[in-house]
Amino acid sequence: MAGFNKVVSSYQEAMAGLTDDMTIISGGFGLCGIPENLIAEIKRKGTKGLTLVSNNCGVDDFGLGVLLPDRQIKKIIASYVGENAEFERQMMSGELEVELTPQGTLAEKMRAGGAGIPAFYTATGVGTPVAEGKDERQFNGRNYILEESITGDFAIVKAWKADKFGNLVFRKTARNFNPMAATAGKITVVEVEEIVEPGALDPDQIHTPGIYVNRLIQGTFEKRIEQYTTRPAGE
Amino acid sequence: MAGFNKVVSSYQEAMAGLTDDMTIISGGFGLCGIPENLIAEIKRKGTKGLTLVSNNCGVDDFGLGVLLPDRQIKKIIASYVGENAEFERQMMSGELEVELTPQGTLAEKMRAGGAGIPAFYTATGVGTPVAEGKDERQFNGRNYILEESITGDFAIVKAWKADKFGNLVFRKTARNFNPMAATAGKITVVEVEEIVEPGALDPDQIHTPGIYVNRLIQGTFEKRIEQYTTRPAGE
Amino acid sequence: MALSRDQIAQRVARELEDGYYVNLGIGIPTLVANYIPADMEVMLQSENGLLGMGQFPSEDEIDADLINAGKQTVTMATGASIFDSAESFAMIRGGHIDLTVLGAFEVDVNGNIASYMIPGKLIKGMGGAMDLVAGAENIIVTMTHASKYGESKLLTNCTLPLTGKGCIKKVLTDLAFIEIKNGKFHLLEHAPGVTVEEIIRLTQGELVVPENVPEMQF
Amino acid sequence: MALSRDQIAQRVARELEDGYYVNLGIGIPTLVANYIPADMEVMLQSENGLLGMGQFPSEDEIDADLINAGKQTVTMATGASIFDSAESFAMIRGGHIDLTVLGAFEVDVNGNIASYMIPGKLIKGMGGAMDLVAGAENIIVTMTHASKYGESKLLTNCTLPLTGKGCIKKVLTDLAFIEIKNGKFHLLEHAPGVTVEEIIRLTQGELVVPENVPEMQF
Repeated sequence: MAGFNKVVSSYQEAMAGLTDDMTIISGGFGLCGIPENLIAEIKRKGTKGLTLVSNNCGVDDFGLGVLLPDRQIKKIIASYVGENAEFERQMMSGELEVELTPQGTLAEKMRAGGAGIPAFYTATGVGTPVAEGKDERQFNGRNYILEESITGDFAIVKAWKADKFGNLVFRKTARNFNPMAATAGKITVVEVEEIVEPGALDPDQIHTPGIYVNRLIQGTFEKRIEQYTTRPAGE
Repeated sequence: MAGFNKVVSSYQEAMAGLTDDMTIISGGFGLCGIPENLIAEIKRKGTKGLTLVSNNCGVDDFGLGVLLPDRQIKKIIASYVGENAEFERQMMSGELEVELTPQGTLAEKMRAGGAGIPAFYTATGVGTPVAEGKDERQFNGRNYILEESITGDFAIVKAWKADKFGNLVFRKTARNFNPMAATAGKITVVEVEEIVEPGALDPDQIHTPGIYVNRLIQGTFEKRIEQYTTRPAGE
Repeated sequence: MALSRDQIAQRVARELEDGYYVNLGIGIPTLVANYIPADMEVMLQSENGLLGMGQFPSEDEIDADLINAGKQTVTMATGASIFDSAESFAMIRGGHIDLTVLGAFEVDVNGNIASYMIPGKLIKGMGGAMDLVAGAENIIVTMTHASKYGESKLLTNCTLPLTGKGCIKKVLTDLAFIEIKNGKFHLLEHAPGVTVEEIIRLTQGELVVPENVPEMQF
Repeated sequence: MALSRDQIAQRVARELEDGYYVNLGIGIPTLVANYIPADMEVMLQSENGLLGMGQFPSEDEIDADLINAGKQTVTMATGASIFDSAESFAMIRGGHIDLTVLGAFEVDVNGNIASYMIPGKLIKGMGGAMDLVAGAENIIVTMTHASKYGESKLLTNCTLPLTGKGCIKKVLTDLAFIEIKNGKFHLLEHAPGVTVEEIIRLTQGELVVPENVPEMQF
């Protein structure tokens, strides 16, 4: 009897059921708080024709960028991309479809997807290329466009700690898109640095309740830093 | 120089600027997590013609119910009401306007108000009296109605702890509507059980960032229990 | 003989599955918690912001900051989590709850439900019920089959203001377990000691009765 | 003489007020943080989920889990809070930020701004810029007044795809501080050593020049 124990024993098991042409929603901002090992498993599996929903697409050899060389990504919905050469090449040649979405709209689309809200109005993007083809409407004298929510066949999430029931705690700005992604996957897979027993986390301090989590695995993480900035010693 | 210190020294100061015919959004569920003393101050002030947005309207002598005898409330937007005789009397006689709103829609309306989202679609209420006069639209073959957001001239909130910058932590189910209310007031006033120095709260564990809070006051609370239910000893 | 409130709850509990997240409404649905099989883990959601509702508190555990959606003092189960009302209804509206059990005044053959208002008489509001019926895939309505005056509550068309439209597929009454599909009621089980004839007599909406109607098991 | 990047930042900093919550974009806006007056408290928001951004870390404070929106390692100031991206943009979209400073390629007399895309050349995306310009009441755009080829960036109509429509009221360039209202640019201040004639020459959109144009103070 499994009860609420969401822990799986391998990355293969974690991503089981992922097939070609599925949609995956990923947490992470830049290389911070990305589900490194779940991405690596998708690369290993060689799944193709994927639609990725993620704020960014990693760099050439890390993050979602590793799915580019084997042309695993068909389309990406993101707010800021092109931090790697192969991405630019595939985008410019038309091999990779890119749907640029404002960062806040992207976050809200994921949240709405998980929350059963099919669409919402926002002022973001009014009068810009983002508004093309979208309903526009006034509220209190201001124009807003209608944005539809996003859900995925899978969501891949990186958290800091979890209990076995899948209750999640994130650490610092590695939280970013992860909580919304967690709510928006038909199957939500989470990798964490530490798994604790149920009851070990303060119920008041859980960022993502376990109800959103289907599979949980403990991993080790490289946590690559994109912009290594320091202040001079003694300042 | 005040900087980010939101602490005020009296309840009069906390509710200064509240005038007749304003809209107030209140946190709380039943009598749990209600801003007891801020409500008492509104009673003391005698402000009239108020529109209240709150999940419930208290009981005869506690919670928002105390604003009924002096006819301070013109209209209430709530999901569940009538737990007190005076409320029923005023509603039935037409002295009090009541806009019944599904609980989840109410919570989302407050959140949307604070988040700059003027309206969202929900399946809640389709085909019911709640849908009357509202836009209806299909997404993926299902019908949804358009619900508009709510903001208030004031929001009144009860939290457990706060630092002086107004970063808030709630306790157990006294959280309920308070975080959304906090985001949706032009002036958000918060009363808490304990005020600590900035830096004393873990930044990862703050439920409501101080940016939403305008005024902060420490109070003492009765915390009345509505349904006192226990299990037999030894069970 | 018609089922007691506890027997209704007991039968509903047989629909539970291990690992289910469940929202139980006020009244009979609340009693379902007493019949969760011992070899099964079920987590109760309370829409005021608690996942993992525990039993009622002992006198010295009472905490005014910890109540359920019925405003009763409760405790937390191991592995519980607390969240705000917007998150709670994101969970509900987003279809993350595996089973919702709630009461009703009336249901009809099209899966409509009326449960929150009797015009001119009871106008307390819908609370979270409209969100629950709109958000859940799997809902069981519990109610008495007919009023004490013998008026059926299983109708061709609901007469009271609706809580939700076309969202109910299963009804458990004191007389029968009924499925709603293709615009008809379908009799699945009869309560022990209750005849199929009595169920037919007290069901106003069209009722499909198979040749063999099994007796309810507990 | 045209202002340096640091001087632009320094002038922007004079628009700060005590108790302001501020979002600073990448590039020149980031430098504004270096010129916050010592007698003033200002809290910096980073849209990846941090309110209360501190200085860069020392070598031994570096934390891969703590970056800003420019993906640089940072620290937290006292009283900081962390939240997810949806909450971060709720804050931005809901108008809770007191001042937003960001760069641009072009602005025009109607307050339109183009800052995220040069078709066929630079297609990296808008990041949070569209949300920031749509959500903020008080925005200062910082940029050079003209390209290195002398082409004005203050136009009658933006030529590049817009980031936002009708949302910019203040522009601080290396030559001037300019207000946008009623479909015109209005010259508020000139940079030290920069003549009003030069500003007029390098401003393509209609520019209203008052009789006395004060020199910028730092």
